[in-house]
Parts: sequence; C-alpha cells; structure tokens
Amino acid sequence: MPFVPHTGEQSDQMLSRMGVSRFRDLYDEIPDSLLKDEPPHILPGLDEAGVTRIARERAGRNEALLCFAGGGAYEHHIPAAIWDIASRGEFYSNYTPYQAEAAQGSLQLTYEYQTMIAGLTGMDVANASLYDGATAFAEACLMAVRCNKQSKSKRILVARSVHPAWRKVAHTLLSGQEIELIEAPMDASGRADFAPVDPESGGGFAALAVAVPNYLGGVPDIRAWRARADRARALLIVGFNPVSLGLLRPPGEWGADIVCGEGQPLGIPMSGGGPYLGLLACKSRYLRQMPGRLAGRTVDKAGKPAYVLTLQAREQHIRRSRATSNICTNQGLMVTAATIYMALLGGEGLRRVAAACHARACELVAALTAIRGVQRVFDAPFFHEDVLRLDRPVAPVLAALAEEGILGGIDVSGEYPELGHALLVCATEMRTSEEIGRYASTLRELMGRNLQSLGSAPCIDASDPL
Amino acid sequence: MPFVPHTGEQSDQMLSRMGVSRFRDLYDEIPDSLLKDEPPHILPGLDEAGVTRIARERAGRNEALLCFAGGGAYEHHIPAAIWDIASRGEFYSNYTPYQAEAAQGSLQLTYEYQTMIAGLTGMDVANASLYDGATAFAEACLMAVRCNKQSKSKRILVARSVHPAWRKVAHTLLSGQEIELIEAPMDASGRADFAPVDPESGGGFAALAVAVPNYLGGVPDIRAWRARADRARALLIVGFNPVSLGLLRPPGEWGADIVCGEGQPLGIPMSGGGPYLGLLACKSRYLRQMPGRLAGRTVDKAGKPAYVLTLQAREQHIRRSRATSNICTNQGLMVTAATIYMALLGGEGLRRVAAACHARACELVAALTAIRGVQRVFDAPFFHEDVLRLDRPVAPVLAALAEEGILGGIDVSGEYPELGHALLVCATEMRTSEEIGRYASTLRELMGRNLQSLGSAPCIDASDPL
Amino acid sequence: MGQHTRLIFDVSRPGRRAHAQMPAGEGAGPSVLPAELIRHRAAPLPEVSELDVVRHYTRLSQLNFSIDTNSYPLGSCTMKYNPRACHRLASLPGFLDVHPGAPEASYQGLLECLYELQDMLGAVTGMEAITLAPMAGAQGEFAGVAMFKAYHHAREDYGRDEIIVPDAAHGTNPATAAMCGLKVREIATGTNGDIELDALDQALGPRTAGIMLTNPSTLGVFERRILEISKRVHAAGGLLYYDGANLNALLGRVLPGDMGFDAVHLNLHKTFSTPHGGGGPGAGAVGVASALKPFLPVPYVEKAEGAYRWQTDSPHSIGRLAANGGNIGVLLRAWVYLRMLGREGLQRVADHAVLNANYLALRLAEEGFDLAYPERRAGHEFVISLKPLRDETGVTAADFAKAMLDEGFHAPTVYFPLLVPECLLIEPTETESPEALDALIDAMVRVRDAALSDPEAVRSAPHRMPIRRPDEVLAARKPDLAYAPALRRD
Amino acid sequence: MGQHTRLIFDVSRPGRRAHAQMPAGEGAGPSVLPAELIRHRAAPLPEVSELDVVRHYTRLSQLNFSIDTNSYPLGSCTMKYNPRACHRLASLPGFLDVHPGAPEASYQGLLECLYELQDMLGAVTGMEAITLAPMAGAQGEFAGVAMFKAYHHAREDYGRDEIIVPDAAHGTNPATAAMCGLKVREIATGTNGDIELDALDQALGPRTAGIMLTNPSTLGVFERRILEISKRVHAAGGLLYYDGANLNALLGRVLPGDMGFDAVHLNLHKTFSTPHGGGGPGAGAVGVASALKPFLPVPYVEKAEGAYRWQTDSPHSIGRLAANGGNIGVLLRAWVYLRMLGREGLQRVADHAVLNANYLALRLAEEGFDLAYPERRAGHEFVISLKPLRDETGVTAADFAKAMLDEGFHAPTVYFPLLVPECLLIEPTETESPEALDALIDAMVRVRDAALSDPEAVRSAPHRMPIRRPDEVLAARKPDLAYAPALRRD
Ligand SMILES: Cc1ncc(COP(=O)(O)O)c(C=O)c1O
Ligand SMILES: Cc1ncc(COP(=O)(O)O)c(C=O)c1O
Repeated sequence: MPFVPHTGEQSDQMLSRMGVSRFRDLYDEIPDSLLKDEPPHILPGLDEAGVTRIARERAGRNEALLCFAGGGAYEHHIPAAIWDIASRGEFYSNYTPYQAEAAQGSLQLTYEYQTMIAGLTGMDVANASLYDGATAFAEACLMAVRCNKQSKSKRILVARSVHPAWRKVAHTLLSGQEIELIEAPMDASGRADFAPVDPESGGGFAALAVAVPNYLGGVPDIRAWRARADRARALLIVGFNPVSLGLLRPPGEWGADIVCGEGQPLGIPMSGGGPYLGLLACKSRYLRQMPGRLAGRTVDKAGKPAYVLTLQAREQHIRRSRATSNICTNQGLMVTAATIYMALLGGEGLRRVAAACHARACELVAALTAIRGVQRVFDAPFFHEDVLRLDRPVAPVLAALAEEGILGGIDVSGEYPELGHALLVCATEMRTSEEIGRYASTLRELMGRNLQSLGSAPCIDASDPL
Repeated sequence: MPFVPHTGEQSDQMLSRMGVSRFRDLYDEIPDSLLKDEPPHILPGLDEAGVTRIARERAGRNEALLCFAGGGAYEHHIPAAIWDIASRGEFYSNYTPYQAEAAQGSLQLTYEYQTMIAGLTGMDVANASLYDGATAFAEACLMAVRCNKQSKSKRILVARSVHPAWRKVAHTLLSGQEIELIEAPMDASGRADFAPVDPESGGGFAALAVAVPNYLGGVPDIRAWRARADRARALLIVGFNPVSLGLLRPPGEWGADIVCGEGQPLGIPMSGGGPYLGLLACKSRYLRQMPGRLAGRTVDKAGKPAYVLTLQAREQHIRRSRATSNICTNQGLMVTAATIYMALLGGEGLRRVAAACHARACELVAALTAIRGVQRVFDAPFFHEDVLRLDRPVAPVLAALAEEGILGGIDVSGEYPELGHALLVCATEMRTSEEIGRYASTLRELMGRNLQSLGSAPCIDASDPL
Repeated sequence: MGQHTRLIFDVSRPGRRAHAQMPAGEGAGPSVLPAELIRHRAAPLPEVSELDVVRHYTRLSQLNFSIDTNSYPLGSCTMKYNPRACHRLASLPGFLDVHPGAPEASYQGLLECLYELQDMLGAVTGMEAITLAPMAGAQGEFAGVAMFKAYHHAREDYGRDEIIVPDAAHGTNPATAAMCGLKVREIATGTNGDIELDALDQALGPRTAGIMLTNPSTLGVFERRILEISKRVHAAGGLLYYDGANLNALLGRVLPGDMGFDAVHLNLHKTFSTPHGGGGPGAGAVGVASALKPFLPVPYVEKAEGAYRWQTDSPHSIGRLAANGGNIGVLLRAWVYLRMLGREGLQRVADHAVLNANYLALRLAEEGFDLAYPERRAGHEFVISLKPLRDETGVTAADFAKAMLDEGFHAPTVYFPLLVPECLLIEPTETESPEALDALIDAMVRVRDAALSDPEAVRSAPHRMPIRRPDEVLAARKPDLAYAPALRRD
Repeated sequence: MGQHTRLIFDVSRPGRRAHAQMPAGEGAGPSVLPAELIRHRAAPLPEVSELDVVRHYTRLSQLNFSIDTNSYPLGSCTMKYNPRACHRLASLPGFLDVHPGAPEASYQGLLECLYELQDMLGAVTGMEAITLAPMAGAQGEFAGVAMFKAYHHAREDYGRDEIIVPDAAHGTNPATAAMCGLKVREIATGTNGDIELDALDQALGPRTAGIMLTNPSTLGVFERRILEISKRVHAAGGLLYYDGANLNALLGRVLPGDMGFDAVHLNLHKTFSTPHGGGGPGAGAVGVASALKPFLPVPYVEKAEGAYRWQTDSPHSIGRLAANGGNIGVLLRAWVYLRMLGREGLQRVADHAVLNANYLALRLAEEGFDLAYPERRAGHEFVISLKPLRDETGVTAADFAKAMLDEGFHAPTVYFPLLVPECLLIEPTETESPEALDALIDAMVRVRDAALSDPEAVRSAPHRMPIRRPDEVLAARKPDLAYAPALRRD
C-alpha cells in the first residue's frame, strides 16, 4: 500500500466511525453498475527498488549521441546548483502561490524571474511562464489580436522561418477562434519575402511575427519588420532564444510589441522534449491582455515588501469564459531553474555562453562546408545553428551518423522542401573543436561513400528550387 | 577566480585600506625565501562545464559489474528520499553542532540516530559515529582496555573470522599504545578454536572480540563467547552488520559489552570504499570511556526540549592528551543518511530486507555449489554471504567472471590460506533469481573449461589444510 | 529562519561573477554577425557569486510551505505526497540527455515508459486511446473540446457551437470552451449537489457540442444520475467530457468510460502524484473513446514491430499542442508512481482518499462546522460553509484561511466552488495519516474558537508567517511586475 | 518555518509502513538460520510513512544554520562555499556504484581522479608522496606521528618518546600524540604569538620524536621563525609535522615542504571546500618528505604501465587506517574543486582569505574591538578578546556568540585558542564578499552596543532561534542519549 499511511486497524476504526464495514460502502451513492470490485488491469506494483532497476535499465539503454542538433532544444551546460536548489521540497512540492503568505519564496523568485526576462528582452513586463515556446507563440498571437483593437483583422502574418512546431501549435490553438496564420515565404537569403503577402494589402493583419534567431538559425534584421508593421498598423511579435540575447540586441530595442520564446536553454534539461518553459513579455500597455500568472510586488500590513499573484481578473479562475487564456498550471519549477540559471550567469556570463555558441557554430559550419557535397543554403548571418544543403537525401546520412554515435542535426527537408536536402546543424558552448572535428571527419567519410550505399538516390527535383 | 566574489576594484580598495599595494605585501611577515610568486604546478583551472565533461567521462568508464561481492561493503537499495534530504544545504553544508541553538536539526537527528542504533543493537547508548567499521572496531578495543580496570591485560583476543581489514586497522591504531590483538583461529566449522589461546590462561585478556555475522558470512552463536568472557573477566566486543539485525537477535541480548559495526548498508553508497560510517554502542556503565561525540537531550531556558553535544569532557578539544580518542570530525552526513534509512524501513522493513538478503544468499549458494568443483567451506549457518571452495585458484576465475560483467565475490584465499581456494560470495535483496542464474551458468561454463585456460594450475598445498 | 530576504538584484554588485559558470574561452573566432545586431551592453541580470545565488534561493525556499513540510488540505488540488523516487528516476541522465530530435531508436527505453504509461492510463480511464501531449489539465480540456468540434464537423454537423458547463465547474472549463470558439451554457447545480436535469434538458439541443463534467464535482459529491445525464446528452447528439482533476476519488473503483464519457483528461500532477512545483509543470494526458481516436492530438507513442515511435501522421488529428511530445519529465514521474502503485494499489488510493475526507467531514460536523451538503456522502473532498461564523463574528473564510497558516497548515481552498457562501473546500488526500487529520481538526477548532473569542486576531492573521497580509489592492492598482532599478536603461 | 519538531518516535505508529521501501517478497525460501539466532520482535525503529519521514527531516533541516544559508566566520574551521558541482559530480552513479572489492581495471576512471588529486596535493604541499587514506585531520595526524615513530625505530633510535606541541595547538594534536603512545611536551607561545625559542630548546633533546605545528597558528599569525625552528628540531634529531588545517592562509604562496616540514596533513573539508556535513565526513590526506615515504599508510594510488592501482604492498608502512581506501566520495569532491580552481586559482584563495581577515581585523579594531595581536599581520583568521567588554558588562564571549546567532551570523569560534581570555577566533574565508564582511561588522557592533546598553538581553541571547539556550549542565549530569520510550523492551 505505497504512500497510504493508515494501519489496517486505523482504517477499520475509521470505517466503523463512518458506520460502514468496508470501503465499498463509502461509494454508496455511486450506481452499483459502475462500481468495480476488481481494479483495472495494469501491471502489479513494485517496490521502489524494483522500479529503480527498470528505470535504470531503460535510461541506460537510451544512447547519448554527440549532439549537433538544435531546432528548439539545446544542450547547454546546466550548473549543478540549479537543480540542487530547485529540487528542494519547498520549491518542488509546493502549490501555486495563491496563499501569498505561505509562498513568499516562490513569489519573490517569480518576480525576480519576470524582471530578468524583461531585462533580457528589453520589454516592460514578462509573465510567470507558459507551457513552452510553441504555446507562448500561440498565446502571443491570440494576445496580439485582442490588443490590436484598431485592426479588424483576425490574421497574423508569420515568417516561414519561425519554428514549424510553433506554427503548428499556433494553428491548433488559434483555429478555434478562427484566427488565421498566413505565411510569408523565404527569399533566397532566408529573409521573408513580402511580395506574395503584402502586409498592407488585403484585409490587413493584426500582427506580424518573426523570430530572431529563427528556426533555421538565421538572425534577420527586424527593423524591416517593425517598419512594415507600423505601416500596416499591425503589432510586431518577435520570437527569441534567451541565450542568444546574451549577445544579440534585444527585441525590445527594435520595438517589438510582444516577444515569446522557448526557455529550455536556461538551465533546463532536454528531457526528450519537455517540460520546457514558455517565455512571454510585452510592452506595458498590453499588460491587461496578457495570459498567465503575474507576480507583483506590494507591501504587507506592516509596510514590508511582499509579493502576490496579481491582476488575476485576467485569469480563468476569476474571469472564466472571458479570461485571457485557459492556462492555469504553468511551468513554475522551470521558472525556478531558469531564474537560478540567469542569476548564476549574469549578463556577462550569458554573453560568454552566447559568444561561445556562436564561435563553435561558425567553426562547425566551416568544418562541414569544407566537405564536398555540403554547402550553406543561405549566405546570411546565423547565431548557433545553420542550415546546410547536402548533395543527397539527409535521412540516410543522419542514420549513418547515428550509427557512429553522432546526432548530426535535424533533417528539415520535409518541412522546407524548397531548400532541398537541408540539414539544420547546431553547436553550443558544449561542443569542443575535437568533437567538431570528429563530426566533420565522419561526415566526410560518409559523403565519400557511394551514394547508393546510403540507401537513396541523389536529390532530383525539390533540391534547388530557388 | 572561481568562488571568490570580490571584484577587482573591491580587492584594490581593500588592499589600499590595508596600506599595501599588492597581495604579496599581505605576507610581509613571511620570510621572503618561502614566498612563491608563481603558484605550484597543477593543471590549469576549468569551468564547471569542463570538469563535468571529464568527470562524466571517467565515471562512465567505470564498469557497473553485477555485484556478488560483500566483505564489508554491500549493494542495497538506497531509497531516493535519503540523499534528496541529506543533500539539502542545511545538512550538507552546516558545521559540527557546537552552537546548539543554530543546529537543532542536526542535533535532534543525531539523538534519534543514537536511539535507533541503541534499539537495533539492544545496547544502552550509541555515539554519534566514528569513521568506519574498522576504526569503530579499533576504538572498541581501545575503549575495552580502558573500561576493564580489573584486568591488567593489554591484550584482546579476536576471532580470526573478524574482517581482516578491521584487524589490520586495529593493529595500526592499537600498536602505539602497545595493545596486542591475539587471534583465535577457526576450527573446521568456522567457529573459533580456543584450544591454542585459552582466554583464561596466560596474562588474560581485557576483552574478547567476535563478529556476527563475521567476515566469512557465518553467524556464530556468541553465548559461548559471553561465557568465556565472563570466566576470563574480559569484556565482550561484538562486531555487527546493521542490516543483519533486522533478522538476527541483537548482540545486546547476548550480553555484549561493546558493539561496533560498519554502517554502510544503511543507505550509504558503496562509493569505491567510502565515506562509510563507524557504528559504536555500549552498555551505559562504559559511557564515560566512549570515544566520539554524543548528542544529548536537555531543556532550554524556557523548559522546551533541546539537544546539545554533551559529555564533551571525554573529547580532544577539552581533554586534549587525556581524551578518549583523537577523533574530531566524524561522519555526520552519513549519520543523516543512515537515520533516514532506518526511519523509512522501520523494524519490519529492515526485517524484510534482511530476510530477502538471506533468502537470496541461500539461493546463490545452492546454485553455485551445484557446480562441479564448487563447494561450501563450512557447514554452518550464514547470513547473506558464504565462503566457497573452488577446485582451482580464485583470482583467474574472478578475472574471467569480470570479463562477463560479473563481480563474482572476493578472493579470500590470501587472507585465509588455510581455507584453500576460497571465494566469498554475497547476495543482497538486490539480486534477482535471474541474475543468480546468470552467475551460476557463467561460472559453470568457466569451471567446465580447461583449468590451464584460466591461467593457473589446480591448487596443491594450501588448498585443504583442515 | 531568516525572515525577509532582499532581492537578488540588491545582492548584485557590478563586476561580480560566478566564475565557474563562465565558459573559459569567450568564444573568439570568426563571427558572421553584423555589429548592429549585437547588444550594446550586457543584459541587466544580477551580478553575483555562486555562493550569493545558493544562499539567496535556499533562503527564499525556506519561506514556502510545501507538501514536504506541511499538510495541504487544499480542495480540488490533490496535494499528496510526491514520492522522491519519481524525481530521482526521472532525473537519470539517460532520460534527461535525450534531444527531442534524436532518432527514436536511440531512446527506446524512454518511449517504452511512455507507452506503458499510456496503457495504464487507458486502463484506469476505460478509454480506447491516450495522448500524453497536453502539458496541463487546461490543455487536456482544450484537446477534448477541440476533438468534440472536429468530431461533429467530420460528420458535417456544423451547428454545434455550445458547451454545457455546470456552475460548479472549474474556471478552466468555460475558459477552454471559449478558446475553442464555443459558447458556454452554464447550468445550475441543485441544492443537493447534483445537476438539475431540467436545466440540462433545457440546455440540450442541436447546438450542443457537449458537456464538461467533473465527477465527483468540485463540491466533492458524486453526480448520482451520471448515467441518465450521459444518455440524455448522447441522445441530443452531444458528447461528454470528463474533467479528471478529481479522479483521485474513484481511482480503480469507477472508470470514466463506464460513466459514458467520450473524452477524459487526467491531471497527472494530482491523482498521479507528480509535483506541483510552485505552479507547474503538470501534465494533462487525454483519453478518448474509439469514435474520437482519429482526432487525437499528435504525437502519441505507438508500438510497431517491437519498436516504439512517435505517431505524428494522423490526418484527422486536431494537431499539435506542444513543440515536442509534452512534459516528458512529468510523464516519467507519473510512470514511476504507477509502477510502484500497481494494480493492487489503485483502489487503495481512492478508498483512503474518500475515507479521509469522510472522516474529516464527520468529525468537523461533530465539532459544529456546517457541511454544505450534510446529506451527501463526501467524495475525496467536501465543502463547509463559514457563513454562520462570519455572520456572528465578521471572520470570513479568507480570514479563517490565513489563521490556518499560523497553525502550520496550508489553508483549504476558499471561495471555490462559487456556489457556496464563505466556503472552504477541503481535500485531505490519502497520504495524510489519521493523526494528521486529527491535528487539522484541532487546528480548525482552535481557529474557530479564536474567531469567537477574539475575532480581531483572526481577522488580522497571519501573525507568524514571513509576511503579514499583503496589500492586494495596491498590487493590482499599481502593478509592480518587474524591479525597476534592475531595468534602468541608462 | 515550524519551530519545534517532535521526535520521529513520536510520529511513529505501530503497524505504519513506508511500503515502497519494503522488499515485496519477504524472502521466503530455505533458511540456514537456527531459530534461537532470530530476533524475537522487530527492531524498535520508528513506524512511519514515507511522507512522515520526508516531512520530519525536511523540517529538522530547516532548524540548522549552514553555509548555504548563513555566513560562518568560524575560526580554524574554514567554512567556505562548498561548490554544488563537487557534490553533483561525486554523486555520478559511475562513482557511487563501485564496490571496493571490484577489480581495479573496472574503475580506472575513479582511480585516475584520485591519482590526480594525489599529484595536486603533492604540488601544493611540496611533499614527495601523498596518501589519501586518512578519513579526517585527526587520522592524518595519527599517520604522521606514527610515521615519525616508525622512522626513528627504523633507524634503531628507540628513545624518542616525546612530541612537542605548542599550547595554542588544536586538541587533536596532543590527543593524537597520546594515541600514538608518545608523551606530549607543551611549549608556550610568546606574547607576540610566536613560539618561544628558549622553551623549544629546553624541550628538544634525545627524547624528541618531533614537533607538531599549525602555521599560521590557531592564533592566526604566521610563525616567523619557522626556518629556525625547523633547523633546531632537525638538529635535535626530531621531525616536523604540519597540521594543515590552516593551509587556506598560504595556498599556492608557501609550501609546507619549503618550511622544513617532514609530514603534512590537509583537511580537505577546509581548504579544499568539501562540506562539513554537520560534523563530517572529512578527509585528512597526508603528504610526506621522501625519508618518510616507506612508512606511508596503505593504500595509495600508483600508476604503472598506464594503469592505476591501489598500492598496499609496502613492507615498512605503518599499516592501514581505513577498511578501504579512505573517504573516496570526499576525495572526489576535492578533486572537482581543485580542477575548477586550477593553478591560477590557488593563490587567489589564500590572497583573498588573508585580505578578508585583515580587512575585518582592521575594521573591527577601528570599531573598538581588541585584537589579541594588534602588532601582527593576520593570516586567514585572527583573535579578538572581549575581556574588557566582559569586565565592564558581564557579557562573556559565549553570550556574544549567542547574540550573533540572532543577527543571522554563525558565531565565531569561542574560547579557542585557550591562551586568550574571552576570545573570538574569526575566519571569514575568501568566499564571503566584502558586503558580507561589512554586514558582519555591523552585526558585531550592534551586539557590542547592546551589551553596553542592555547587557541582560545579550546574556540571555539568543531570542530568535528555534530554542533558547540549552541547559548543558543538566545534559551532562543526567545524560539522556537515547529516547527511552523508543527503547522499551517489554
Ligand atoms: C477541477 C479542475 N479542473 C481543471 C483544472 C485545470 O488543470 P491544470 O491546472 O492542470 O490546467 C483543475 C486544476 O487546477 C481543477 O481542479
Ligand atoms: C587546527 C586543527 N587541527 C586539526 C583539526 C582536526 O581535523 P579533523 O576534525 O578533520 O580531525 C582541526 C579541525 O577540527 C583543526 O582546526
């Protein structure tokens, strides 16, 4: 009976106190036809040692590939202090801080987090987290439509270089409210091509959305976006990678209205894809349309600083069907980790991490493009990932690399057929020159092999449409 | 400058406040010839990520062998809660609780620990830990000599079946004070043979010492020892394994005067050999001769229960050269772990762990002795390890098993040449029937091979002296 | 120990560093970044040492209540023990180091756990298929309602634009319906805690996409006519959504599928003991009956030819809810929990959760507290009303809650559900011992007695917490959501 | 948050279990154990749930001060930040799961770390060989003194049965000498903090086995005539032992070997930042000059033919000190620390430790506190005397210390060294920031002022800690060392 502290004797006494003789009688209001005597068929219980054995075996079977993949999840160094502190019961097992007096630790931390995210992005206010980068993007879109009262449009113009999963999630979450995402395609340099979708024409747009760096690693200059948004009376949504902001000019300085990002790089393990951390910040004038929780600073009865959840009238538990979002449980523990990460690194540390990522990625791209049959797709600046074009399909190459223990990147030719055999590669501060060399020499060896031996013919049609 | 928080500016300001211009000047009382400008040659510093990389690589290189070895260190399940709590900064990074008001957590925990160890062993009082089982044994011997004022003897009669490392450590620590350990050899059943060393003859003995279970896994009946000790007016020291006491009658019930043990099985990882935990308990009449710290319960000024280190007049920082021991730093954090372990398991849990160990060991011994060329050395009860005799040298067999990923036990033929090719095997609750089967079939296969192929001739002389 | 702590920004000192965390090389090398894209000055983050950070956040943590330190009789939240094994095992490097873009063949061990979890959740809900993607209960609700819509649309039934929600429902239910573009029809709860069937009938019709129910409801009582409701909703062409936040009351005893539900979400951070983490992350796995399976959000884990893989290719799916496969780390914790619980443990959870709640309700009633539904059997939680106390003493439910904090107990849920005036919603969970329940009763009696004898003391509670009551009005009127001195852009 | 916590035995309830921790099978199967060897009833351990345990010990932990929560200016203890990386990396399963009896080939990675640590410790001490076996400073001392004895005996010089120890020495020094069967000759410290050379000369002679010195001494001052002392002791046929507890003052700046020491122990739990853990475990690695190498305790790590192995075969060794190779987990932490510190970090430790101490000493003197050795340069620590304050107000050093706790600072070391009346020994360490030092000064001034204005308040301190001052006399007179109700044998 794991985790039930009652002794048999106690349970019996309590039952008889209820005037019943067995547990089943406690369900006397439930129609008999619904009640099961036999529990559903799941595996029998194991003691902790037994589960530990299985979990260790399974975790041990997962291979640690040398990681050159990014695409929204990044291998960074995670300082040991982070999870030693975040795993403390007082952070790990406490509830949403509705009772402020019993949660000043989490509330103050959240207030610090909001400050850090605002500072990092150059925005006025950040919320206390959303689920992940993709849902943060979707919420940013929903929020923009609510904020842009001038515009009657329920359309958002989004750069095709924004993370495909972000666009898909946004599509799922927006379609209920019949908000449309319109894609701006890429030109040959990877920049948005506004020719087919002039923001100022048609029904107009409630917002324009772009990411810096974008999914393909590029670092577009978003002054052009700001200018177009102004002309179109649309809001500007900017997606960001928080680590890149150690080095890059923050979107707030470019005039973004709403920014959203994936917080995973801030001390959160890759974990097969989650839990991650949705970042959202905006100009203060849009505050009342923000989704999610907000921690605020106030004073207590004695005049001492105190922290509370505030502006709750935006939220589902107060406003119900008129709330800014249905989000309730968010990613509190990830906020804890990210806050500790940012405090440990500071501005200078984050700059160094970002600079190291950038340098390693430059080194990687140089090493790989020195291989015959590998070239850059775009001739544009990138942060810590870049998209390469191979002279053959990517999937079998990645499979062959995995055989050698290397996760060579992400095959983006499915999502972006217009790029040909496109491979998105990434290097963070974790990759050494020696590892980059190992990747390059393995890939060189593979690319030297007969194409057939990699299981597929060289690319034909979709390869070079630009 | 890891871990130094000073900014360059702050250091400079402080230096100039001192009236000096550089750090070297702070050492102005140190003879110039001693002062180094260049630091000693060690490896250059790495950031945390860099050390993490190396540590993970090295830890990853250590092979996890399927463990059938005991001999003083045991693979038990370690409940997850233990180290999650023991690693909390408040336990991990606090100091020895000399300032009781600032350390009630550690002091109360230690008091609980002492109570648990006393209860487990059936003794009156336990101390707050010694370094490990071996030093606990040595301190027990030293203590016994101090306690046995009647006896003029500085000799201790110790069963040869006591852990060889315990005897060696005791020899090292006792020889300074010219206390002698005299060995009682084993008879054919593994029991002590008192014929060559009659406790009542000669100069007599200050104490008799035996372990239950002993190093070779046996569970001697120590009533005989108690009786002999009584007749010889010697104290009785009993070594114990705390997990075995889940099942076995505690030494206190047999009349032991002082008991000592290795606390590693109580939730402490094997860690290549340490840090472990020296357990020591005694009858209350010997209290003032106890080495090490003691936590006591008292009241504070307001009459509330409070905990303090007490009877410090026994210790080196008060009594200096007349202290009961030189021990100062002990194994506090291991006490924390062991206390949580014992609290989680309780008497019934510990009984089940012990019973499972015993059952698995019986199964193991049965499976291995079914192999031709493998037989038990003693026909006597054992707890969770037993010594087997092979028809050939043990070392090459163990080496061949290690090739198959199996740690087959401990070769005790060097320490106990009289036992022949003796292999000490162990199974704890962690070993499954399937794993025992794997060991047995691997060993059967090996034993079936040409002896030569294992690199050595069959045993000749030392093999069967009994 | 320390009461008030400064902000990390107050600890900050220009030029201070946690040096061990800085990459040694600054990443010199060729850059492809144009100068105008580079930030002018470092991000305005705190400049502190590693010790500063450890000390600051360790001390902050000590200002929190938590399950690991306090009882939390917090209704609708199922604050039960979060086994440490779940945390440890989910934190094995072999799980944490998996990149979501890695080939599935390289992390079969992880996928196997998720697949088993899907299986087990299917068994306890009586549902045909499970997706683990939703990252919290609210997202599970979204998935469910979106599937209802997709189902009707697939049948070319486009007129169903209403979702029926009882007035006792959790706020996420109507908020979700609205996010899905549906209208919310709220129906009243009867005085006995059951839904009014007449009101239901009035609401049902050709515009009914479905109904969202929590059962036991947030009033803690089981909807006795659930089969009848199910029949009527289905007859009207609607579907039934089960808000599984309260499954703890029924685990292993009643399957939502048997009650007639077509879709179910489970808050793994409630019934399945994953931690609340100060607000999250949770996980809101969703199960569906076979008719809805084609619409399930992607991805979910499939097994084919002995290998596990993410299924994303599902033409009728409502689509993606998360950038990746969901809150995997949370899912792993739930997997560990369920493997420890096992088949024989399922009913024991519900049995003792219900036993604890009924014991507490009975004892509190004996002590003179007013149960909102005294005639009803409590589920895993129950409501009491403090209206008489407030009328007599001026002490409100909120005051009462604050005074409970001083007693070392987290406050019960207050003012929810909205139907009962001055209510406390109390959920002890099965992991609290009878002794802990008795201590809770004693504390509640003490607070009530204090309210009678010295109401002012209770109205100004708490007195022994790190802060006194915060000024929430000021917080909302002049929102201070970021520390201005830290953001100075000079 | 909660102040007082019950004993775990008070939480206990017969029949309660932390079920997940119980092996499922009870180990049925054939037993070879005779019935009379089996215990009659279960061991009298607490009967509690897993949540009970987690809650109890988490709350207990919150009653402690620690480096992670408070400054600890505790002289002679070097309470500096214990980097979390050291803990995390030493806790990798690949390190924790190594059985000490496993073949060395199976854990070369671990041995390589230990070998590197030996190397690095050799470099910072200027010693020829290092053993990592001693499990704390006191055991290191034992090893050193035992080696001195062995050295003399090996030269057939049996008359050397005295160890010279300055009166300022730590208690372990004389206690160790006595454990080794040697007589302790205590010599006086001069008024300037240096050893009296005359007293030394009088003590030296054919019975001199050696001298044990801490340098800087426990008074915080460097023994200026160390080279002269070394010459005289060696000339008399004695050896010099360096108690390295205070190496933090000299790290990378002065090598004990250069000062003439023949053996050195290092408290890795001080200078090398491994945690104190509420009393331990520590590690007391010992280095020796070449003449003593044959006597080193076993085992130590050797490298031969590219492989690492434990050396145990050393015919003149003083023998074994530990069942296995020492406190490996602690050693790994020290290894991580030193690899992060690196060559360029060594001097910075000492430089800033000394800078902090001197700054604090200067500032406190300016505030009117009495330095015990005002003419001397402080090392990494220094002594102040509160005798004038006590004479004026009756507030003792102990009172002062308790009042510091109320200020949120751990008290400095009191009444040690024994030479200085009403002394406080203050060691800030290099990991406390200048701001933390200023806060400490402010706190000390506040307490001093309180002593002057309201001595009774200080004499009854602390007032804000979990307990008031405990009755130590009662504790010693009626020792209560185990909770009697838990041990009832009925
Ligand atoms: C009844 C009920 N439904 C839905 C939810 C929403 O779940 P979540 O917070 O995981 O989004 C909750 C929990 O807060 C709840 O109690
Ligand atoms: C100066 C001095 N020498 C020796 C020791 C003894 O070291 P340990 O406590 O590690 O045995 C200490 C520490 O307590 C000390 O401060």
